[in-house]
Formats: sequence, C-alpha cells, structure tokens
Amino acid sequence: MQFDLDDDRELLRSSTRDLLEAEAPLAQTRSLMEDAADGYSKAFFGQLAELGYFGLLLSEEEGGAAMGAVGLAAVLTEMGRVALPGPFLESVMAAELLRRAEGEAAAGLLRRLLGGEALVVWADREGLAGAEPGPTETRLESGRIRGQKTFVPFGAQADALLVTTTGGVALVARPDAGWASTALPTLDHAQRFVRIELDGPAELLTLSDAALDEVRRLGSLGAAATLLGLMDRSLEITLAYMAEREAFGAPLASFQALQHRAADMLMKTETTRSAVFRAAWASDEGEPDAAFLVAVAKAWAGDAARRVCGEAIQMHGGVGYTWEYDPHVYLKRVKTLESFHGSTRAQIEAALERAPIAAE
Amino acid sequence: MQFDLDDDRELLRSSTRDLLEAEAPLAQTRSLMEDAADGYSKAFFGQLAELGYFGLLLSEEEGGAAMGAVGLAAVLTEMGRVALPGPFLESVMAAELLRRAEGEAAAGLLRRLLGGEALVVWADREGLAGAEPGPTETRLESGRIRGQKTFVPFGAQADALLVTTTGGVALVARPDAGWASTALPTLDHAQRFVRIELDGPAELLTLSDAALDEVRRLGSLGAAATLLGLMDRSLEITLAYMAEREAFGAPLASFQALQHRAADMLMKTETTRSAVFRAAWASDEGEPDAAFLVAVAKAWAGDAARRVCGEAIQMHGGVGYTWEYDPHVYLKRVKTLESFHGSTRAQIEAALERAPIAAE
Amino acid sequence: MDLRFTDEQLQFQADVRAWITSNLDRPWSEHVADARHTPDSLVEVRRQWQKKLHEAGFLGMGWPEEWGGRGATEVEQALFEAEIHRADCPQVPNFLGIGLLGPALIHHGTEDQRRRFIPPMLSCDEIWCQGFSEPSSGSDLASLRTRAEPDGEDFRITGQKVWTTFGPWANWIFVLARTDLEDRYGGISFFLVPIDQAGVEMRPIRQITGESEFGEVFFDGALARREHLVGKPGEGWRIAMTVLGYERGAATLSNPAQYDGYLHDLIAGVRAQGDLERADVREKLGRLIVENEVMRSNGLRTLANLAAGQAPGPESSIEKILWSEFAQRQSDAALELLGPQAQLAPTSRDARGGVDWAYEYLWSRAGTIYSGSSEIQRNIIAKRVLGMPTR
Amino acid sequence: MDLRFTDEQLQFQADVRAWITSNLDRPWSEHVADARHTPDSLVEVRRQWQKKLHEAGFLGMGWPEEWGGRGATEVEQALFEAEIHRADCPQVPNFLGIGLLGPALIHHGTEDQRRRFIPPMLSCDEIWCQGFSEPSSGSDLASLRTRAEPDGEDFRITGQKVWTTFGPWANWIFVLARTDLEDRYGGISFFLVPIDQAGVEMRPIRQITGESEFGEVFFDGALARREHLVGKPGEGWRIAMTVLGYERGAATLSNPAQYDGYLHDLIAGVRAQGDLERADVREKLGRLIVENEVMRSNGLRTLANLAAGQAPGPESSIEKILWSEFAQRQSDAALELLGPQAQLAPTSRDARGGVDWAYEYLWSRAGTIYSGSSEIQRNIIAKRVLGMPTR
Repeated sequence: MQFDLDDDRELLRSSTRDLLEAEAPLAQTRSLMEDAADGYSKAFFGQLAELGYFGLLLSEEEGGAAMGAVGLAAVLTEMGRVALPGPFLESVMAAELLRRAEGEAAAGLLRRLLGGEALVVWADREGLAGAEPGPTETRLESGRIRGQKTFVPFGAQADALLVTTTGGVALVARPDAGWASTALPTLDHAQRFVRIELDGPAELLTLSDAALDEVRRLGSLGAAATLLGLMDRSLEITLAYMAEREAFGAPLASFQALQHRAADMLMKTETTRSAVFRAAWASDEGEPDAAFLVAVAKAWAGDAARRVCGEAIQMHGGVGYTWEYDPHVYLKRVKTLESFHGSTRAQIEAALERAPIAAE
Repeated sequence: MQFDLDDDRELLRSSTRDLLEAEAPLAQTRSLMEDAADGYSKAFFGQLAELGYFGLLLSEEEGGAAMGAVGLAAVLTEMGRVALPGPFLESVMAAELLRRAEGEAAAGLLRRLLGGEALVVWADREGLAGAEPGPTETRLESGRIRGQKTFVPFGAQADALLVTTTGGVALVARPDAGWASTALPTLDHAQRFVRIELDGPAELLTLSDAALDEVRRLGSLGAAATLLGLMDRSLEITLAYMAEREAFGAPLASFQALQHRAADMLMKTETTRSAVFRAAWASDEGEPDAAFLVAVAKAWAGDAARRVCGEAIQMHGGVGYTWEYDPHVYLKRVKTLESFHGSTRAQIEAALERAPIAAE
Repeated sequence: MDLRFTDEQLQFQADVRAWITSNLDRPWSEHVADARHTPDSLVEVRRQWQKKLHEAGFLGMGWPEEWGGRGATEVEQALFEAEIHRADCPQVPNFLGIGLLGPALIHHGTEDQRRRFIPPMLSCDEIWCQGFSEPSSGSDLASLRTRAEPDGEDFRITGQKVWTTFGPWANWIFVLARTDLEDRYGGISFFLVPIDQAGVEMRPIRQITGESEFGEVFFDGALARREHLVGKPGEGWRIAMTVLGYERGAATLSNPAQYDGYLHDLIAGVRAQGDLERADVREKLGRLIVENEVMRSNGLRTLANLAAGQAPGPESSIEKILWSEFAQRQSDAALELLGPQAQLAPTSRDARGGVDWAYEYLWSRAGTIYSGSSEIQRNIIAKRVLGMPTR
Repeated sequence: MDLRFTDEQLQFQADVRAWITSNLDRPWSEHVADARHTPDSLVEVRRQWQKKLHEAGFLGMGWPEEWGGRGATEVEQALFEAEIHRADCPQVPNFLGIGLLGPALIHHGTEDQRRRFIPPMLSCDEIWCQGFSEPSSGSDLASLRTRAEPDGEDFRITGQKVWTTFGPWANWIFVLARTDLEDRYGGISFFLVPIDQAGVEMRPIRQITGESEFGEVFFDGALARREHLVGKPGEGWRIAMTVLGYERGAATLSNPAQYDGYLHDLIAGVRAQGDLERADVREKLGRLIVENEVMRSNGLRTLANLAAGQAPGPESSIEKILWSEFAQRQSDAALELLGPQAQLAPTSRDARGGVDWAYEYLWSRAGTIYSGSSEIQRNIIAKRVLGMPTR
C-alpha cells in the first residue's frame, strides 16, 4: 500500500507547483479577479495546453498523459493553492465528454480543445432560483436548439458549448452559432458565470446518460480537490501570520484557544486530503464504491473548506477583512465550489443513497 | 420594565432553594435514583403538598398560590439545580387539567392531588418507536377504556391517570380500576416511566383540545425551566472544579482554551434563562406570542443543556466519567427532558409554524 | 417580572414607525441595488437621512435638551433603534460620533467643545471618524503607540490608526494618543483632530466586500490644539472605556429586529422556490428563528435591567458574540438554501432582490472581529464574569 | 497511490471473517442484553473469547514467533481488528496487556520476564491492568507521584493509581512509579506488580454507565521484585512512551468498521419507524455516513504510510479526536432520531434491540477523556505537528 503519489504523479504535482509559482501566483489571480475582462489569463491557459494539461486524463493513444483522477486531483490541489482562475476543470470535463462522443465534429473539437485553440465548456444547468439545478427544458429540434442555461462557467468566452438538452448533449459552436450571454457575477469575482439564451443551429452528440454522470462525478472530484488546495494554503498563510503577529506581548500562535482552533483547521484539511485522494484512486481503479467516495469527498470538502477558510479570516483579525490580505480570495472561491458540482446537501444525499451500509 | 422576579416570587424561589437544600439536596436525588422503589421521596412530596406547591398555578379562590408560570419556572429551575426526582411537573400539569374539567369527580381528585393524598399523572403518549408520539388509538367505549399508553411518568405509582383517548381525556382511578404497567427504564434512573395496558372502567372529562394544548405547553415550559436549572448548577460545579483542579502546575481555570469553552457554557445558560423567563412571563400575561415563545424556549433549552452538561463531564476529565461525581446526574436528566414535552425537533417546527415573520 | 412596554412607549414606537413610513423614500437595499449610485452618492443618501433624523429630534435623544436631547429613556432609544433596523433605513454617517464622541464631550468635554462640535455632528455637516485601533494593537488596544508630543500649548501627533469607519469622508477624527510612553493606561489622552491639514493622510482601506468604507490614517506631526484635548492628559483611556459602555440599551433590540427582516426575506425566498415543505429546510429555518428570538429575549432582559436602574448582568456581556456569530450562521444558511442566485450582485439583472446575502455573508466576517473580537469577548467573559485567573 | 489490499491480505481477511462466523456463538450486544448475565459472567465470556483467539493464533500476531507471533504485517493486524469490530465480538480482557505490556517486554524486558509473563497473558490465565494515571496527574501524566523505594534488592511501592481498566478482575498490574523524586521524566521506572498481596488494595470505580469496569489501586509499601523491573531504573517513561506508539496500525480501520455496524443499525431503525424519507433525517444520517467514511479514508492513509515503511504523517495524530468526537455525535443523533425507546436498557422487554444507544451515549463521554483527552490531543497537534510555541 502507498498513499503518496507515485513518481510520475509526484513529478506532475511538483512541476505544476513550480509552474504556478512562476507563471500564475496568487498575485496574478488577484489582478485577474479585478482587471481582466475574461477573468483569467488566456496566455497561461495556452501554456497549460502546450504542456498537455487538458489531456491529463486521456490515454497515451489519445494523445494524453494518462495521469488519471489521482493526477488531476494533484494538479487541482495545486491550482486551488493559488486559487487559479479560469476554466481548467471545465476544459478537462469538456474533453472527457468529447472523448466519449462519436463522430468527427467531437473529435475535431477535442483536438482544438487539447491544443488550446478552442475553449469548450459544458452548459449543464438550468434554472436560477434554489440550491439545486432546475429540470432540463432546453430542446433540440430539427437541428435548432432553444432554451436557457444558467451559471455557465466562462460561457461568454467559450468557442463551443456542450449543452444538455431533453434529448441528450448538443454541440453548439461559434462562429456558426452564437449565443447571447448575461453575466451572473457571484461572490468569487474570478468566476465568470453567465446565463445563456440559445436559439441557433446545434448538433446532437452520442453520449449516454452514464457518460454524463461519469463526467459530472469528475467535476465533483475536481471541485473537492480544488477545495483541498484552497484550505491547504489558507491554513499555511494563517499559521505564518499567527507565528509572526503579536498580541499582549506574545505571538498569536502561543494562545491556547487559538492553538486548538488551528488544530481543528489541520484536522479538516488533512481529513479532506485523505478523502479526496482515496476517492480519486478509487475512480481510477474503477472500484465499485468510487461514486460513493466521490460524494463523500465533495460533501466533506465543502464544509471543511468553508470552516477553514472562514477561520483564516478570523485568525487574521482586522487585516483578514481587508481586500489587501489574501484570506478572502480563498473563502470566496470556496463559496462558489460549495454550490456547484453538486451542492454539499446534494452530495450528502448521494452519499446516503450510495452507502453500502444504507442498503436495505 | 423589570426582569427580576417580584418580591413574592423571589421569596418563593429562595424559600424553595432553602427547602431543597435542607430536605432534598442532590445527595438525596442520588440515593433515590439508586435505591428507592418509587424513584422519589413520597415524604418530601407530601411536604411539597403541605406547602401548597402543587397549587402554585391555581388562583387564590381555587386554594392556590397564584404564582403563575413565572413562579412555576422559578421553582422548577431550583428543582433542576438538585435534579429533583419525582412527578412534580406532572402533578402541576394534572392539576391544571383537572381544574379545567367540570364535575365532581375532577374536583374531588383535584382536592386530593393538592392535598398530597393522590398522585395523578397524565398518560398522553402512545407508541414506542420513533422520536415523536404515535397517534392516539386508546378508546373509551361504554364506560370502558382500552388501549396502551407509553412513557407514562410514574404511572406505576399513580393513584389516578388522566388518559388521552380518541374521544377526549378520560379519568381512570384506583381502586375501581387498576392497570398493568411495565417499566420503561430510560437513561435517567430517577425517571420511572412505564408502559400501561388499559382495560377497565373510566370516565370522560370535559376538556377542550385547547385546554390540552395549554397544559402541554405548560409542560414544555416546565421542562425548559428544569433544563435551565440543570445547566445552571452544572456550570457552577464545573467552575468550582476548574478553579481547584490543577494540571501542568496551574488551575484548569487558567487555560485559555477551557476559559473560552466556559464562556460558551455561560452564554448557553444565560440565554436560556432569558428565553425561559420571557416565555413564562408571556404565558402569564396571555401575550399572543406566548405559544411561540414557549416553543423557542424549549427548543433552545434542550440543545443548550445538552451542550453545557456534556461539557461539564469533559471539563471534569476522568472523574467526570465516574458515578461518584455529579455531572452525569445532570446530563442524564437532560437527555430525558430533551425527548419529552415536545422533542427539540418538534419545538423547532412549532417555532417555525408560529413565528410571526414566517407568516405568508 | 415585567417585560411590557408602557402605553407611552408603545405610542412612541408607533410614532417612530409612522415617521419612518412618511420619511423613508426608499429602503437602503434598493439604493444599494441601484447601479446608478456611486460610493459618494450612497454616503450622500446617508447624510441626508441623518439630517432628517436630526430635524425630527431622533439623534442624541438621551442627551440633555440643550444638545438635542429629549430625555429619552433607554427603552425609547432601544425602540427607536429597533424600528430603524426593521425598516431597512440607511445607517447615519456619524453613528460613531454620536455613539461615542457625543457622550465623551457631554460628560468630559468643555462647554466650548460641546458648542463647537455637537451641533454639526448631529446635523452631519461634519463627519467624524474614530482613531482608536492601530495596525499593531488590534485586540490589545492599550498597547497603542501613536504619540502626542507637546508643541507649546498644543500637541503634535505622530503614528498610524486603522479601521476608521467612514474615514474617507470624515472631516474630524477623535484620537487616542500617548502623552506618556511608559504608563500603559494612564499615559493615553483623547484628542479631536481635523483631518484636512498637513500631517494627516487618510487612505481608504478596501474591504473584502470591495467597498472602501474604512480608512487608515497616517499622522506625521499633525496639529492637535490644546483646546481640543478632551479631559486632562492621561484621562483618555478612562474616557474611552466609559463611553464605550454608554447607550448599551440602544442596541438591545436592534439586531433581532434587523434579522427579523432578513429571516422574513429568507423564508419568502425559500417559499417562492418551492422548498418550504422540505423537512431539512424547515429545521434550518426554525433553528435560525429560535436563535434570533432567544437573542431578543436576552436583549429585553438587558433592557429591562437597565430600565430598572440595575447594573447589566451577565446577559449583557454576551450580546456581541451572540449577534455577530448568529449573523454568520444566518448568511451561511441563506447562501445554502437559496443557492447561487443569492450570490449575485444586487445590481445584476438576475439578482433575486431583497437582502443582498453575498454582501451580508462577507460583512458578517467583520462582525466577529471589530469592537472586540469574539476571542477578546470570550476572554472578558472568562475573566470579568466568571472570575477565571490569568496564567 | 495504492490503497488496494493484496490477494493474500484479502484472503487473510476472508479467513478471519470465516473464523469469526464459526467461532462467535453470540454477538456481544446479545450477551449484554441477556439479563441472566452478571458482571463476572460477562468477563468470563470475554476471557473465553480471548482464549479462542489465542488458540487460533490471532493475538500478538506481529510479535516474534516464539511469543505467539506470526510475523503479521500492520495491514493484517488492521484487517483483523476491523473484522473483530465489525462482527461485534467481545473485547479481550488483556487488551492493554497485549497492546502495551507485551511490546514493552519484548523490546525492553528480560528473557525471564518474557517467559514468565507472556504466555499466561495471551491465554488470559492472568489478567493485566495498567497503572499509569493518578488522581492528581490526569492529563499531565509525568507529574505522577507514586514512589518506588529500594528495599534491599527489591522495591516498595506507595501511592495511588486510577482508571485501571479491568482492575477488579486483574491479577497483575504494570506500574509507572518514581525511583527519583526530582527528575521529572528520568525518575520514572516501570514495574510489574502482583495484585494479590498485602499493600495492594483494588477498589472498583463505578462509571456513569453503572458498571465498574475500572478500578483505583492503593499501594502501601507493596512489594515489587527487582526481577519485575522492566528496563533499568529511570527508563520507565521512555519505555511507556515508546510502546504507546506501537501497533498504531492495528486500530486504523477498526473504528469505522464498528461504526458501520452502528450506522447500519441506526438506519434500519429509522427505516422501520417510517422516517427514512424525511429530508431532515436523511441529512443527519448522510452526514454521519460521510464523516465515518472520511475517518476510514484517513485510517487507510495512516495504514498505507505504515505499510510503506514511512513515518506516520499528520493524519495519524488526529485519529483519536476524530473517532472519539464522532462517537459522541453519532450516539447523540441516534438518541434523537430513534426517540426515547433507544434509551431503554437492553434488558428491558420493550428495548428495541441492536445497538444499546444509551450505553454508547454514556460510554462515548469517556472516549474524549481517556488515553489523552481531546484537549491534550489538540495541544499535541498544535505543538508537535504545527510547531506552535508554548507561552
């Protein structure tokens, strides 16, 4: 048995950390949050494409790196540590959908996605009100798609959309088809969600419901891994601040009440690491309880990250409430990831439904 | 405005404390829990009757002390502080039912109850499984009552039962009618609950559903006040222990992590005091939100007391886990009171239903 | 026990409510959702609202009549604040001036100081900010380092203050500064300092909400005139601590009143999306309702004790923790139950309207930090209420 | 990463499971619910169960073959413990002897000590209890005061120990006692002491569950023979701390396995009473399932690190807090969801059967106190894992 990453994935992880520190540190995340029209760096995403990051999950025959869910989780944890903005997980999910679809349209788009030439995202959700997505009402009839999708990540920037319709997933691509998008600005300024009105040509892809569920589950796992990275780094900066900052003539780190809460932050972070990587490993191995373990990991990570990143602000005191210090960047991303890729409440329900011990 | 008790009720409270310290201290509670067949001291309850405690709520014309719900709450808080075992609240509730019923049977029984000659309890609940009571199925037909009641407090010791049936509340009294009872021993050894099989003569009382609800609400308020007393005293003994016990060369009370948790215990206790006495006052004044405030008080008191009395054990460390030390006596009573007189979950639901702001 | 308001008090409450109905053109949340507003124009809304309140005689109600007061009792102040919070009124810019500096001047200032400063403070012709906290003395306020050195009759102030609410719009700042470097408490003095002078630099601090309602202030030999010293040199700490304890009655009912409105909005939203019959949702809503009502009960107890002329009991020392931690749980629950739409900026076309829960979520992070963090509050409870020893 | 058990390990697991099926006549909970049992007869059930386990070679599996071992790996030990817990087997009386004293003798004892003590410990012909804690040294174990004074070649022990699990049935006790009153850590020695002698008095301590499984021991010049000193004088603290760290792999999977059974019982109960479709109930059950599974993931990580020959990481230092605090939440939820029937004593005619939740509720209060309270565990995490300073 071995919990640590194997050499290939450890190299992937450490080189990802180096890459992010050099090219996309948190300082850049912060300036992108505020200034960039797109909310992320297309140049850096081009670099990611060149380095093969969008094909992490593809087999070597498909031109991928075959790093599996464990490799993806390692990469997303690192990306969470710098709160990397942009549609990375979304691109990986789109690649996974396209790879499962037949036909040249999908294959061609996949090639462009992998090469960084096209941004493709999945417009899966409908409905605005409420914690859970509404029912799918978008229809594809006679080659024309009509409907409204909500909270489409980076949908304004996308070159093509994969759209869940009542009849399956349809491909909608520019320049043949455009779409009207309206910004849906959530707490996390770096997430550029939009509402999209669809009324134009589209093509149905051959994708089974099982395939969609697999890719949704990958999204849940990816979100959980990102949450892990967010809390991992939040804990680090909090510990550093507590070691340095003094009150009543002693470092914050020496106050027992704060020590015990820091211990709780560590517990939340490390248990999340255990849960996320076990779920990733089980997914790669096709273990029968993989879906259960992913639900467990996402449910746990959402609650844990909210607590840890909330405590990070509190432990920083007044400066934790300023834009200048970093803790808020993490908490805001957490609030987004808690809601999407299966809300915490929905994942708890999924865990109960899938738990072996809950079977009648 | 005045939050403190008025002179009459303050005298009632302080004389109750004196009486309990002299005649029914916690040491006696403990020996009754273990040794007494009835689980309580009939002699002390005789003393309570003599002093007029069962008539606290009755008007002076009815031979009562007219101390109202505020007076009752003050008395029950004191009784909670010594975890007094026995059917005190039950007797007050029975008196309130009988006083609302017409006819000589009820009046005669009320006189005997007030005089300490008869123990009367309300057998309201049916069903064993589940957090909430089951539907009432006990029937009174042609003067004969048939059915099964559960968790009847001190039902084996009672001289008469007030039994909720499908047709209203019936009076079942020894010696004309007996009943078979089976012990239902809960966590709290001092609570003598029984299951009762009824098959014998009974008499219907004239009691409206509203009257039953009023008396049930009185039970909820009384339980909340008792919970307040339990946590009030648990906090006191914990603070005393923390002041005296040393670890690593310093009193426990000087450790910041424990100080913060003691502060939380204080917050739970004092907010419960605020909630209970406001609800009692509103009940006495016939305020329109009295039912809402009672639900709030019982819901809050149950959660708060469980936390405070649980922390009391933890703060005591190893000795907190021994029978010899007192914290467990309080926690066990809390667990009973949490479940009965409207479970915490049921009271939360009632609070939502009755909240003025939740109206459509 | 008697928690009933008198007929006069209820009449006063009705009068306030009626006055608000006639005078509040637009609830604050609608202003915030109006994309045409700028930060400055929002402050102007607040300033105009303060002027209206002042003209109606609702500011400094407990002060002597000479200074705008009307001999209002603690109960009336509490009822007034509750109505203001219930109705979603704008916050007045000079809330700290009126809450802290006003009492300081009335009890410890000179007649000249009162005449000069109180009228424009009430009318909002001058905006005041507070200079207590410093970058390296957050929770440990008495460790402040800003110095006031004699310069002839006057003083020159050097140092840095942070968290000056409304600082970017303020004309004056009341400052705690050291006139004695050695004496921890007895070396602190209380000054009134004009901001528009060389030697004072005000920089806005951007908050996690994106706003810049706070500022940090750099003093570099800023002039504080001798006649603008409140009390004697070295009395600053005592004055500050005294006024921090004033008017605690006023806030006893305001938080539950405000949260009533929030919870009403939350329940309406949950109902509208068809989730109000879900048992898990009902439990969460019910718990929030229970907790808010318990806070109101606790506030009524504090108020009743104050009204009865008694020293506030343990219930009053826990209020800050109660409301600030509740506010976090409440907005957390709202974001969960209402879903991502509740995160949308209120100026967004698809925003759900009503309470801006995303803003409340972020703003609630400040509540457990400012005015004595939850950690400091628990230290205080442990030491002052429970009498626990320091190690 | 590789969290898969090998085919051999899975075979071992299957063998253990089959062996339990053939050998466990009755689950422990049924014994407990049987009113004919006395405390003594329940201990006898445990003793017989230990004998069976010993005969099958399941005790001391990781020890050298000479002492009953079979070179079992950490993984096999963990799988064994998980199966034992899953199947609701009785706990063996000598679990502390085997867990702590056995390794101490093997690593620090003499050949004679091993020969004399290990076989009857494994066969349960002698029951051992542990004498570490003292009334005034709970969390601060090194402050222990029990003295061992030289008496010729031997020692005389005077002092008091508490929380000696199975003490009322024990024949021997392993004791930490001071041979040097000054040296806090280096003055502690490790003795093996027979209980049946003048100078040793064992009194049962009644627990909040009503049982008396613990004892307190009074030593008044009790004889400890020189040949029953483990290691050298002054090595006791080091030996105790070393063996406390052994076999941490064995427990990595046992708690989640046990709680699987508990949660299965809880869900079945909720289903039977018709509440399984209530959304509030589902959320509570789902949260427990999630948390227990996270604990298993964390245990697997610890186990994998141990199996890979690595030092346990931060995940291992948090396990005690995780399971002990989970156990409290779990039994609290069960008492809430199942209602008062779940409080009934298992011997009651109307008891619901299955897990005795009232007992678990009370017993779970001990879990956060013994073997290093949650407070001590958090101190340790803060200091050793996070490197935070002492004030």
